[in-house]
Amino acid sequence: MNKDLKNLDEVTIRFAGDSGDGMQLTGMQFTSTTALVGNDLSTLPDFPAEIRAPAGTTFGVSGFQIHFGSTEINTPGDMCDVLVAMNPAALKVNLRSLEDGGIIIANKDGFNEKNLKLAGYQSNPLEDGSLSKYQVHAVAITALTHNALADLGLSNKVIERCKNFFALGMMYWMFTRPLEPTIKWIQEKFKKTPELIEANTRVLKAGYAFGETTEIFAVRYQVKPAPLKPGRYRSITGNEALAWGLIAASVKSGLDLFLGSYPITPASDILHELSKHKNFRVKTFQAEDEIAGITSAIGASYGGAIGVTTTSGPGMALKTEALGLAVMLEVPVVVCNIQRGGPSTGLPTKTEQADLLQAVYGRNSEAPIPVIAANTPADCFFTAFESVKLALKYMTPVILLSDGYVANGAEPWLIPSVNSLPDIAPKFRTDPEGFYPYLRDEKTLARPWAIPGTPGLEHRIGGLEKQHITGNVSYDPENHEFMVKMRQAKVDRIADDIPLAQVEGDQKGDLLVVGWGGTYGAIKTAVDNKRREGRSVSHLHLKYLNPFQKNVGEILYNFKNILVPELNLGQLSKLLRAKYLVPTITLSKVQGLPFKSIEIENKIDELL
Amino acid sequence: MNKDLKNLDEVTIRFAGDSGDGMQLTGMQFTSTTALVGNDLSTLPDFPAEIRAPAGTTFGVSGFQIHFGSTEINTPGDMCDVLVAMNPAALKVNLRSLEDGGIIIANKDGFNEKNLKLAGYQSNPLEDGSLSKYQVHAVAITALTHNALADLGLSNKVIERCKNFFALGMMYWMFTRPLEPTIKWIQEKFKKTPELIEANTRVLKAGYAFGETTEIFAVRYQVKPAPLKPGRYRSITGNEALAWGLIAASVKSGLDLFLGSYPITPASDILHELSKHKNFRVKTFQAEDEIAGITSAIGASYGGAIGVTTTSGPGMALKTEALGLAVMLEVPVVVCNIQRGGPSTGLPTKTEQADLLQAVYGRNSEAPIPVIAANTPADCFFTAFESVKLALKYMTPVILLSDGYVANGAEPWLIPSVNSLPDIAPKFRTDPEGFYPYLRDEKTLARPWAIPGTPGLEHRIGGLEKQHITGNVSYDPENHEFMVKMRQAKVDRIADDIPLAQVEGDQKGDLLVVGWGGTYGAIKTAVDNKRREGRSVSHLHLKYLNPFQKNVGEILYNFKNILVPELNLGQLSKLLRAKYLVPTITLSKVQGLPFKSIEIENKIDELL
Amino acid sequence: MNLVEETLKDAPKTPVQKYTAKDFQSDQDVRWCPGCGDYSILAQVQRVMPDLNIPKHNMVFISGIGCSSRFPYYMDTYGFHGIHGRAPAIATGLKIARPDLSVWVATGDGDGLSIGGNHLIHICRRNLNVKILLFNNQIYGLTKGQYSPTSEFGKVTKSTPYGSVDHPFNPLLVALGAEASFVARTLDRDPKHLQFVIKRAAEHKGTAFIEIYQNCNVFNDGAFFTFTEKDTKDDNVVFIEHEKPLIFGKERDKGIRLEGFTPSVVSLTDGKYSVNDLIVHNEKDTMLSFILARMSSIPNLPRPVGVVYAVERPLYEAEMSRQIHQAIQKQGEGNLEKLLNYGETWVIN
Amino acid sequence: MNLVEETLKDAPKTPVQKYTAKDFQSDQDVRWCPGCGDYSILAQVQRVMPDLNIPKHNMVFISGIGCSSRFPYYMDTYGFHGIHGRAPAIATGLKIARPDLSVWVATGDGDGLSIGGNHLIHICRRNLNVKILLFNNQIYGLTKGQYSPTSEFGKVTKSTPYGSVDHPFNPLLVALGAEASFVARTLDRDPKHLQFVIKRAAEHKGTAFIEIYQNCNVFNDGAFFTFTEKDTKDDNVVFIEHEKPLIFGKERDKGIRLEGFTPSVVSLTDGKYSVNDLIVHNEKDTMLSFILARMSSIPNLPRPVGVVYAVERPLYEAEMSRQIHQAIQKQGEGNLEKLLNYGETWVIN
Ligand SMILES: Cc1ncc(C[n+]2csc(CCOP(=O)(O)OP(=O)(O)O)c2C)c(N)n1
Ligand SMILES: Cc1ncc(C[n+]2csc(CCOP(=O)(O)OP(=O)(O)O)c2C)c(N)n1
Ligand code: SF4
Ligand code: SF4
Ligand SMILES: [Mg+2]
Ligand SMILES: [Mg+2]
Repeated sequence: MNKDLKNLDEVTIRFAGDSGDGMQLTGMQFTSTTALVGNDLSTLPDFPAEIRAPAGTTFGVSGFQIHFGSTEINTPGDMCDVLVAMNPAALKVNLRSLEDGGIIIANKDGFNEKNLKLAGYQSNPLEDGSLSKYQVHAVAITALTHNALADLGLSNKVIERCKNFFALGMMYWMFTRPLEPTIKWIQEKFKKTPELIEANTRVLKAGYAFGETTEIFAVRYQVKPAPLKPGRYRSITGNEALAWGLIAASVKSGLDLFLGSYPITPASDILHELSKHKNFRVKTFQAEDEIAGITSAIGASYGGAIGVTTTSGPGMALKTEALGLAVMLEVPVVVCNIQRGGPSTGLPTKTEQADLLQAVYGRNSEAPIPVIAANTPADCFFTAFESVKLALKYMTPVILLSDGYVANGAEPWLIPSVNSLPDIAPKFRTDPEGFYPYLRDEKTLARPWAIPGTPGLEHRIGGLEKQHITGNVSYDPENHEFMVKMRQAKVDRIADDIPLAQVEGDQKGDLLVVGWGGTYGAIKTAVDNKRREGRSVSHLHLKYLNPFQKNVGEILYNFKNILVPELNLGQLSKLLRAKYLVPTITLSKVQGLPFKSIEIENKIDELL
Repeated sequence: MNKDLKNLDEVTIRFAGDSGDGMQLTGMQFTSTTALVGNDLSTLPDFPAEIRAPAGTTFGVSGFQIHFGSTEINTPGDMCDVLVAMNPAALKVNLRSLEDGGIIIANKDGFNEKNLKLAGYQSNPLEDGSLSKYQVHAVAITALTHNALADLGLSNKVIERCKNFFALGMMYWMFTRPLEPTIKWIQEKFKKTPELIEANTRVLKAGYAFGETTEIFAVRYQVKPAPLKPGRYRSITGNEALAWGLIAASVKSGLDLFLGSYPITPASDILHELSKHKNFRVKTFQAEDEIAGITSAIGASYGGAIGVTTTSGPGMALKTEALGLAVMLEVPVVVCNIQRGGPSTGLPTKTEQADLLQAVYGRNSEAPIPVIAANTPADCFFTAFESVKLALKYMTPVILLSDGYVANGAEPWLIPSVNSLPDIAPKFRTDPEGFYPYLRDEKTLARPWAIPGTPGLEHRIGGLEKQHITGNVSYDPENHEFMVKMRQAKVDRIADDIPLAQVEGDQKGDLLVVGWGGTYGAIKTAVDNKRREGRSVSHLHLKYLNPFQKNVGEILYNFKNILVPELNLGQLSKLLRAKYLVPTITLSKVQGLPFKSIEIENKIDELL
Repeated sequence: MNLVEETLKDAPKTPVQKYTAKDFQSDQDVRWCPGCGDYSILAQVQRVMPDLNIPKHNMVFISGIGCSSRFPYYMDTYGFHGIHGRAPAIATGLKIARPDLSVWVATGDGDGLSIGGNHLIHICRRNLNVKILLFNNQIYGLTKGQYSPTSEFGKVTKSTPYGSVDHPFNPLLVALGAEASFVARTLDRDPKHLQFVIKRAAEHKGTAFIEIYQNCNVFNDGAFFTFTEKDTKDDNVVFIEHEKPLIFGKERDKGIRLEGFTPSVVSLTDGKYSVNDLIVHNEKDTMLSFILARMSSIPNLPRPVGVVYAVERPLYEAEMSRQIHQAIQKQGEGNLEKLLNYGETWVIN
Repeated sequence: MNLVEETLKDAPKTPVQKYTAKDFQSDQDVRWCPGCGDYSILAQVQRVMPDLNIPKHNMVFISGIGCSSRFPYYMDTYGFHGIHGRAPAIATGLKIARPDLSVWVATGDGDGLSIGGNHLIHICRRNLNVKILLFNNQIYGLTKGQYSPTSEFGKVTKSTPYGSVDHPFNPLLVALGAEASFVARTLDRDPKHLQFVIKRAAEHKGTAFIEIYQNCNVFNDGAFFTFTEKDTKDDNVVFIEHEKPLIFGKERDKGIRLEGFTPSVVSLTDGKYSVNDLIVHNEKDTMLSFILARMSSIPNLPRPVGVVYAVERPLYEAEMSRQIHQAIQKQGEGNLEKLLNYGETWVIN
């Protein structure tokens, strides 16, 4: 059959089904193949909060969204063009993120009475006309899978488990992607069970053939490769990138990496990832709680390792006291907070950006800590690397802010060459001559790192206020004030060291959209779109939240209005207002979800 | 002998000696007597950090300062007029707080070689002329005490312990105070050891007689009673007042008071005080740590008690996670943070005001909590009472900020009549009809308090985000945003309920000095002085830090300049700037010490 | 009388009507993985509750965080889903404030023994009348499969791809080391025994610590099957009962005998030993409780299941109430006017 | 070789010259109250250190907060005054990162058993090679006199004017419940014994937990005088030694005998019992260690002092290093280039 081949610039697809339906895997296969054909892309998995919710219920729906295109792609997409729904619950939960006129590919067999009821449908939406504003393709995926495998003598359970590959096959056909990468993957994955290689490959091909031969799909789409920078790419999630950034800093600095951590969603994957890399001498310590997580990291840093701790929400709260200790001790520890919905236990699997003020201010007394944030999944690599670099150079704890969206999202990443990574050159103090534990480097104000084991440098440090230079306990009033200001000055001084902030777009204008962290893609997309429409709007994305880069104030004063979209009630806004006394307009969203760029565009329209 | 009698408006005296010299007791006796003769006054004890430092060393010096007068007294005094120094270390440590021309009364016998060396004196300052700018009276206090008791057959150790009463007797003479109150106190205190009654009384009288008869003091001073509001007064420290304020709220509300606390300086005395009052049904639980302190208080509140926890510095940091839980649960708990010098363990016995931003912002995610601060020792009573009131009315945790200076300081307090205290009328929900755990009161937005034990109201709450009204766990995006805003709105709404902020001085002008908490007295004194000089300066003291009172912005806009003196690096400033976009000038002091009013006056001079 | 007493004065102190298990089912959908051992524990607790003669409005279930800690949502009593590890501290506050309530804690091996270990040992030592159900599945379930402080040495999990190097806690020993007054072990898959132990705990006056072996079929399936499944259970579990000898085996043909302090398995059929040679369980014997608890760490011994230890000692909250009562008796009910005017005061006219 | 190894490669692994106690005195003024038991503990530690054959640059003392936790300031080694209760966790991180160091923890009954109880039991179970000196003065010294988790029931303190209602911990039992591999008790006022026990702990491979009875002469004076003062000590302390019978008494005329599991005092002179009837101490006997630890809770028994328990089991940090070593052997030293390019990649031209 000859079908229409339409060219598209970009498409967003969402695979959705029961937790057990393999939607994450399906999505990831589609992603790999899409990357291989050269599209730019961005993905977002969407897990249910429950481990294994009963099959068929709405709260057990697992989704995976991929946005890909022949142009630059910065977000996983606001709305999808295609929704693959393996059962009624998946349809119900995801319908609201489908564009009007979008395509629904539904597994007709999943829409039985039981599942309809579980999803809360009174009648079958595939039949009752309620989906008339979409292009609905009801395919008997289960039955077709059974057909394809009829002669293999497999159990029903095994057959059922293959049906996601049928859906994947159809999508490969629809978007003209090759099957080979996935077939290769299947061969690798199931190399110990040849019958599964056969089964999954057959089903994948069956799905593809189904698109090719049946009448129901009239059109086929093509998405040309994107003009990406040449080089070797890989797909990487935020948490992986973060873990690898830490490893890279360890390799570059010659210091061992020590992770003291207590599992917590969505940070646990960093612990999991790092615990795999023992041949990098990475030591991962699953502590009894978050306090032991950070204090063990402090102990390790004190001993000459890169001490790191990773956490989220309630776990970050528990580290408050120890952060103060790290400030007083001036030891290099990196604290990675993968933010999630709160307050309290909140929405453990959802994203949020509401720990910024806590990071900057949330300790007893004056306890300044540098804070830097990751903008995108791949950017976590750089951010982790940079955090270690700053921590070592300034002998200070550093807070790295990521979030659930960045952590679990994935994007293609132009693999950096190891040589291109900046050097990190820590030095331990060894000379006893003139050694004082709090005698500072003139430029960085960092104190010397004198690790146990060094002859002649025996000294004592602790959480009590210490005398300038000697580090001895001191209750002297003037010394205290001096040291409080010194610690602040040391952190402030980082502003001299980091690159200036860069505006994307014009340097002056009517509106500046200022963001930080994981909203990068949505803001960039929105601003780019509006600029294409000729609006006077620019984008400033702040990676450094404490201290701010030196030219931030200057930039802000160059714009008539300042819009700050945040996944909180306006925290960056508060910091900017307090520091620069500029009026800001907050666009706030606190739904456990990332911004859609359209939401930002709408706000821009409103303001311009 | 007939001596000059000079009238004074106000005097500041400091008693200083070794930790074992009984200086606190001496100071407190002088305070009681001074209160009884009708002066207004303010006091400040100054403990060493060590429990018992070796005798004679500078870090073991214990001091007690009292400022009293015939006019309104708001601080313990910037500089002293009289310094009683029992040994060289006491002189050394305290000399810098003595006015030029001030009086030194030194125990000559304490200035022996050993003590001089311990204090780091090369020669005896009483003899080497180095004190020439002061009026030095070197009195052989030890010897005179021995003389007075020669015939009683007491041990040397006991005799030595009486010498502080000699000094007290001299001061009573010098400032024309009666001996009777102290004699009565001695009789009560030592009723089981008549020989000590005799000894201490004799020595006290001997000191008085010494002033009367010897030649060395030429002048005697009189400080007339202050025009205080009529009524019954007592002296009260901040921590006592805080404890009693909580008890008063318990009595008024009919709810039992539960304190879950872990000892920490300078908050422990609240635990000590409350544990005495079992006949008020106060239950004090010394928890295993600060986390158990607050979570037990939350448990008690959940059960229908007034749950309170008290802490400082590192302890406050540890409560961060549980505060978030309290926000989510919307249970009334009062968290009293008696701030001390930090960061980390910092300066445990010193004062600071640097936990404000932590109180307002220091939690993961959006977790708004009302914050109120105590201005003076006696004001702790009202502040504690008010905290409970707000917590119960709005079903919310409340953070009460006090500090080491306010906590340990004392002032005369016009004892309120119990009837004059505002009513607190909590109600437990009992009607199962239409009950939902998160169905809110329209006015306060408070949810119902449905305590276990109530038939038909069985329900479940927790730290996960909850559905509006039902309180069931909800991951719904819109609901989450709604609830985040609801929790914020509830706290914001308190602004409608609390009295408007009052400016002391003119409502408009060149300079407004804005303070909060324990700087009240110093700022008031400074502003009053400057106003007396005709300067256009007013004083706004903020008791409510979150939310701000409704008219704060309006007030700020009425002044050309805003000066914010704080014992931190400018925390209230940051809040005011972020909220009202007004430029502020920070006067910062971070020395573990309260402001002197002169420091504020100097700054005012600089600005006007 | 305070406002709480006032408000609740007419509330029934015993159930008005006879409850059934169903009365203890809340309206919330139970959301554990299908097949999870937690379901059985929930069912047994709901079945036992009617026998306790406590009105459900006087019952409170408190938990931390974890799959197991979702427990309170499913009980139609008062329920409090706390924060990770802190349930014993929350329970302590509640129980001190409200000794009239029946307070239960549901916790996991991570919640109770990792982050919450300190609160657990402190509540045990203080002996508040609180019942603690520790769901031990030797894994972190809710966070999707990291090892826990009860996971065996060498365990491969998400966070220990090379095997854990942690020596695990023996939960019974931890509780005994903290001098808990009631210590027991039971099995998710033995409904009768589970019910029995829960009832015993409820009757106990003091902190009752129950370790429940619980299968996490998703992340640690079969961890306890040796002890819970039909074909292996009889030979690998010894059910201990007060004043009864320690006999086990499919044919009840084996027993536990002490040599010095060392327990060993003996056959009752080879003529060497008889029932009289076996350990006779005594719940009140502190030292025996340690021996029984230690048995889990010794290879080739059956796992003791049942009430290991049960003695009475003063209740924390009762002692505190006693002090208050005595203070009131001695000094009279607190009088605020008097308090404010206590000690030195003076009058300005 | 990492940068630490590189930097320290020439540092002596054994002392270059023979140390004396004085070499371990730092330049800081010791600021405990005159008469405090902490002075003796400090002196004995300083006296023992030269015998350990460890260069002082390889020694680290870590503490929490409390009078006792000031200890590190006074040792001329590396010292780390941490935060309240967390010393074992800090030590764990340091020891994992740097197994080459000799790591010591100084803690108090409040620091180690109240706020820090959880870290304490976790380090014991994990068995890191860290030495823990717990200064038990049964009071909070630094905060000026509140009761602690080891204070006796009924104790009147600042926070318990009516007497405490807390049942105290038995520190040895807590450590044993957590399966510490070395558990001992000694006395501030018995310098020789204190030195002996510290040396034994230093030699032990694994977490060594030492409870030291310490007099706080300001807030809890004489708490242990029965066990430390000349006239009462002999009759109230039994010094236990490996493979020796438990004999005590001024005339060494009394001993401890077991009846079942119950220890009791017997006379060696009334003809009823002889040395052969007494418990013979065995440091490796787990059950005996519980019996000895429990003795402090039984009235009329002498207090056992000495090494209660000492067995070897795998070291946490050694196991972790082994895994790393094996991984490197198997997979080669980590190669960053390879890692970044691992798995699926694609090239855009
Ligand atoms: C302070 C904090 N740290 C970590 C977490 C993440 N977390 C939730 S449950 C859990 C462990 C659960 O294990 P367990 O108590 O054994 O319960 P299970 O799920 O196995 O029943 C962890 C680490 C959290 N919610 N809060
Ligand atoms: C987080 C925190 N909570 C409380 C304190 C206050 N504090 C300091 S030491 C101490 C207890 C000390 O008792 P212990 O460990 O027995 O030491 P000791 O002084 O008796 O030697 C407390 C509660 C603190 N510094 N930090
Ligand atoms: S993850 Fe395990 S413990 Fe949790 S609900 Fe599922 S089966 Fe049960
Ligand atoms: S308070 Fe007690 S423990 Fe602390 S230094 Fe003084 S005597 Fe020693
Ligand atoms: Mg578990
Ligand atoms: Mg102590």
